[in-house]
Amino acid sequence: MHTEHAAAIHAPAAHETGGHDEGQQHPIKLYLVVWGWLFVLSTFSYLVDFFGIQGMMRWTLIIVFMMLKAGLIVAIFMHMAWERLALIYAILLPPGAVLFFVATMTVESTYTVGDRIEYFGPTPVTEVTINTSHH
Amino acid sequence: MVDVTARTIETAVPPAEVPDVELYHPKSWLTTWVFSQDAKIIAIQYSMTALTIGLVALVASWLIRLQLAFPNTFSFMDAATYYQAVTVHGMIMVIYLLTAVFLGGFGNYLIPLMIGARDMVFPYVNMLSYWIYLAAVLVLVASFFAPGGPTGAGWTLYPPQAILEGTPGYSAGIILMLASLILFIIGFTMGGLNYVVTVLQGRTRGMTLMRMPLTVWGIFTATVIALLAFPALFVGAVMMLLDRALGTSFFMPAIIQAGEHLKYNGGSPILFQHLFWFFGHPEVYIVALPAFGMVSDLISTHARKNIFGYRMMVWAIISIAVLSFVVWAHHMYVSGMYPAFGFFFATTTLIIAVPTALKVYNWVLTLWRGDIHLTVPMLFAIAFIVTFVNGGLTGLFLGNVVVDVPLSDTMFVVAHFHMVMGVAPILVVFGAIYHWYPKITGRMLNEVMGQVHFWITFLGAYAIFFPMHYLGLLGVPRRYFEIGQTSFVPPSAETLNIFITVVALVVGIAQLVFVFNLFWSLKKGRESGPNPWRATSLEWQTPETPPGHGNWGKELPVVYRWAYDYSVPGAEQDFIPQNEPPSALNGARAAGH
Amino acid sequence: MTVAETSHPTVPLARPSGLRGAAADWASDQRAFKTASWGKAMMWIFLLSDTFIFSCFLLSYMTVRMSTTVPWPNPSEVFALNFGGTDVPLILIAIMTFVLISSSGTMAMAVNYGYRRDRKMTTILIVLTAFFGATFVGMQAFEWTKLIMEGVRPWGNPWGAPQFGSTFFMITGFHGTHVTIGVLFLLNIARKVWRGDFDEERHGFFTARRGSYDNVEVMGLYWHFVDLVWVFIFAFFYLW
Amino acid sequence: MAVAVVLVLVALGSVVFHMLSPWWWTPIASNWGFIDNTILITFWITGAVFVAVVLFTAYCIYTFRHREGLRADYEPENQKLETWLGLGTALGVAAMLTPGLVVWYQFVTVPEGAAEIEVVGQQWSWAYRFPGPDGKLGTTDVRYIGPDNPLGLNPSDPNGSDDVIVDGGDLHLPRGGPIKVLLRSTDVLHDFYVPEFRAKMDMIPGTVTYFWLTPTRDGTFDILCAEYCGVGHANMRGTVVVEDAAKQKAWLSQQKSFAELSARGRTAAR
Ligand code: HEA
Ligand code: HEA
Ligand code: CUA
Ligand SMILES: [Cu+2]
Repeated sequence: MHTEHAAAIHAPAAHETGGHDEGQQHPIKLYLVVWGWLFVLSTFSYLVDFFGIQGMMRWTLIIVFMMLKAGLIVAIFMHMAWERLALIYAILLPPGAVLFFVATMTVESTYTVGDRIEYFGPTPVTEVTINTSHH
Repeated sequence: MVDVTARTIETAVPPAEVPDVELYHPKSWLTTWVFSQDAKIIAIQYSMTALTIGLVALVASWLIRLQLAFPNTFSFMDAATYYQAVTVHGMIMVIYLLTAVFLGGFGNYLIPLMIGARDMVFPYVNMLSYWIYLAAVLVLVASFFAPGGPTGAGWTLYPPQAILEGTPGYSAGIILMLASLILFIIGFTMGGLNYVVTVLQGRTRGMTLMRMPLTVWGIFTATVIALLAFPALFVGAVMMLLDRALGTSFFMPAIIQAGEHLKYNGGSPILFQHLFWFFGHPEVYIVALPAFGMVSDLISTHARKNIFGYRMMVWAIISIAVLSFVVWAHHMYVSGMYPAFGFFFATTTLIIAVPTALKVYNWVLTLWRGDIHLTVPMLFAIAFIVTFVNGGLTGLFLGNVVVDVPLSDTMFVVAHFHMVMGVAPILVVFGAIYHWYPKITGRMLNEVMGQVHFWITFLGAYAIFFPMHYLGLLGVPRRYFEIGQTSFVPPSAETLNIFITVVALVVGIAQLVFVFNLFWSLKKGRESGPNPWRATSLEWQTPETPPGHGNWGKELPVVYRWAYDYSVPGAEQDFIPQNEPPSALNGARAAGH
Repeated sequence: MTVAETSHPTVPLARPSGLRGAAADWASDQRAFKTASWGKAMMWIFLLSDTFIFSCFLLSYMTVRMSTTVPWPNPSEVFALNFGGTDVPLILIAIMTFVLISSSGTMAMAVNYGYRRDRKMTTILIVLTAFFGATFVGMQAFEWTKLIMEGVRPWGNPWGAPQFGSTFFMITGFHGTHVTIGVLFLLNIARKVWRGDFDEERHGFFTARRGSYDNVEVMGLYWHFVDLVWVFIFAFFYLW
Repeated sequence: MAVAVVLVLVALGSVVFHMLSPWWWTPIASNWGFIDNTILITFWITGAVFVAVVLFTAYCIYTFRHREGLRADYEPENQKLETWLGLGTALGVAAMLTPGLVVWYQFVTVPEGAAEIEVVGQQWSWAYRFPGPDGKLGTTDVRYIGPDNPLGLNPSDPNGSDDVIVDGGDLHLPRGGPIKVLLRSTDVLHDFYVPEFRAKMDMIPGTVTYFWLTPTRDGTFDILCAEYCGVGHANMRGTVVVEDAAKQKAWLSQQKSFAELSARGRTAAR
């Protein structure tokens, strides 16, 4: 749907380098609404902590609010929603590599901490004084 | 069969122009030649700087070889110096020479010319890119003179060792090294954004992505992965700098050294390895993809035949680039990471071999039924195929996780990556310089000197690194100052080491012929005219040679065909430039249908 | 097989939409991103690269946090402020979040007014954005000072894993640097808008390229990105 | 012309070098003959590909070298050919990968009942630890390391007091049974590497890594460090002796346990 919109609002670039002065024109109200939503969502994330919600619930809520906020900023404030798919894909697909990296490191660090607990004991050594003279 | 030439423009529409006022106009000698914003000048600055610092790395490789062949012989050589030489050698070769020369050098020169642009999209940023790169090189050179010398941590800079006593240059050297890398990345990003945006947004009329020469494809794709891979190194470098300078414990667990408990606690050394190789593996393709691209153009031009399977070549480049982000842990099979990763990463690693293999086949099939002119660039291109296949195939040993277990960290790995990176792309750099030198200077490089340079470099490099695999098979580890007495290395291996060293010195000296040729031909070389190789791509169609200010004179070229219309049946000549309008070709099949 | 398309520089072309549009754009000549100027394309790609930087910082933080056996300080308590005897958890961070979001709102509106060629409103809104940005940095400075006074150092802290302080200073420091740079550029752009550079298509100081209100949007992209990063930092560092 | 000849020579010379090379792998002394077999498979496949590609290149260069009046063919692509080549390559790759993954599965799966030993690396020497009569290794921490506790055993862990510590001597391993080698470092990365065993693995400070093997041949072998660890990296050597179980047991019984060592340390301190 938004692509037709895009076609309507974008007269093609008047000039190769100058871009298009007709550019992004949307009613100011749209920005105010998004602004409001960002406030609301931030408040929600804050309340998650305020009420001390823990466990899976906490994670789900945090991530959901985070993604919603990120989505609003990228789609509306950064005008991604009105860009053509060519640009959208070029920007949104590569971070997949990062997500894969994150998944890898999640497994890796779980493995590390498991090893540490198994071989070094679960609790850190506190009674041994650490020599701080070096450094 | 798809008729690739059919994609033509029917009516010549006025080309998209950058008005003259928007071009960069140098005002003085200084802004013309030194602080230039012209991509061509920046390219030359990048290349000269890279080749110069490359010579330093070459000398370092002599030091390495001398020690390995004649241990306990040279008074200037001790373990610390050796490791400093190895580190400086590896780091310069990969980052400051190859990455810089391919992207900053060839990228700057060829991208605008090949896609029919007047310059990079943001010339000022492009200029900054070079100066920051130069600063990075200077900081690196400064580390040679820092107290304690340059870092001897190995080019992989693995902590904790890299920042602890016991490693040469652990105090100042490593800090300067990391600072230099951070600078390099910032500088590269400025240039890289230019290369990418110029290719995506700055092409001339009729130049679709699928008509671009493979050189542009290679450099463009390499730049894209560099922009996404360097961040990991950047972050790793910043964190290591903090560990070193502020005593944070990102990569540092509790450590006791020489009986003393250090203040570090709880960090994860293997995190650095992941960050490094998340960058490091794409990095090896950053220096391979431009070589792939350029060698395609050299082969096609000098075999007077279209590159075979152009679309396959493009998709292979793209899939290699994408896959390069999911194979990094093949450098960590024996690092002690989570063992089951081995299955996944071995599979992805070997899958990369398929698109790469297709590229190799297509190069060879381009020769098939060609009209092969054995010019110096062509010789280098052929040598590239041989050495790259050899090195790539040894990569399959290492990629196959369990085979890597005995071979990892041995001279086998050293042999692998020299063949595939230290020889093959370097041969392309040479071939490309012989090929494009006439466009840059208006004169040909001397052919006899070129032949001498070629034969010594190709056969010599092969003789250095092919036998080296067998040292690794024996079990000789890499980064060994001296192997000394062992039960498993026969004395004959010493002879082999001496042989390798002697050849390495000869090959090194032979590079002087090349350097001499570069300067000699500047004045004495045969005049080349605008298109000595009778090539199709746009850079050979410039109104002036060397290309003048704004590259194209009054009007931008309009492109009507792909870059590989060699020996088109029915055409008068055996090549049709990309900007030749269809109507001008009497009866040539290439006219749009 | 897609046939090469040509986009005329002045006559609008009806381009297909959706996936076919994407394929057609990539297969066309001259520009792959049909609606993006050079500056905008460059900024987007830079932001993509920067995304990788921030992601690597965050995933490094995740890794050290998950691999250590030493307990992690509770950010909710660490970043609490005491109001009249009660500790309000994370309150300062919440306020900072609101400030930064507000700056994003004003920025988005500045872009809009820019394209309407309303110089006065645009300037005001950009300056307001810069003001919010500076406020954010100021609050961050306050937060840093407070933590340092409580004994948090890059190499250790009174409550647990030393990586807490390390990642905190590193990540917020890197983000704060982005904000600071952004504020400086905002002021520069505000000046240009005010002076009417973009109406006259005056040439930039460094570059030969003509200025246009597109520059405000490009600046906006950067600024929103900084806000975007904060959304992730807020979730992963402060709320985890 | 000369190029074509040289390419043929390069291909054949490489094969001849391979056949005649005196620098072949060291005779194996563990169960990891599977690894050698995988390497051999890989050699065969890649060797064939290498020779084929280079000879074909040489052939093309010779046959299609430029002569007066020669004109190249015009052939943009041939999808059928490319598909077949792609499939053939995929097949070759699969032929190497499959055995590789199978053996890797064996490599990471320690058999039930494998004896555990620990190797500790530090700049630039090796130390070893065997579980005492209780068969269990005690927990450790770098921060316990001191003059009388060189490996940092947890003094309050009962599993550790009978652990046998070999600091500075040779490592003796019994022939015939599977052994899980736990690897630990107290300072930087190292890598426990015995060429005859084929297996190797890095040691990472702050965590414990492992590999397993069954020594199959009596003998005395070099231990090398295979991960760069500073200036002394090349000097970080050790010796491992593989012998039959009884002999190894006798050797083990002469070594000091942790309890004995720390008792001695305490008396010495007084
Ligand atoms: C230009 C640089 C470059 C390139 C292109 C490659 C290409 C490859 N590399 Fe290499 N590599 C390096 C540079 C490069 N490498 C460097 C610098 C290191 C060491 C870093 C360090 O530790 O210091 C390294 C190390 C390295 C390792 C780690 C070894 C170790 O430390 O233990 C591994 C392991 O998987 C590996 C694998 C591969 C593979 C599978 C390819 C593949 O992409 C190769 C694909 C190509 C072919 C396979 C040849 C063509 C194919 C055919 C002709 C058909 C084949 C047909 C059949 C198989 C039937 N490389
Ligand atoms: C592109 C990369 C590249 C190149 C070209 C080279 C070239 C050479 N390398 Fe390099 N080497 C590395 C990358 C490279 N190396 C890396 C990454 C390491 C790992 C470092 C580490 O472990 O940390 C390494 C390590 C390494 C070792 C292992 C040290 C050890 O582990 O103990 C050895 C030993 O023989 C060696 C030898 C050589 C030799 C003899 C040459 C050459 O002399 C070969 C012959 C010469 C040429 C083919 C010409 C090269 C041309 C130029 C360099 C351009 C110069 C400029 C002009 C001519 C103007 N190198
Ligand atoms: Cu220990 Cu190398
Ligand atoms: Cu790799």
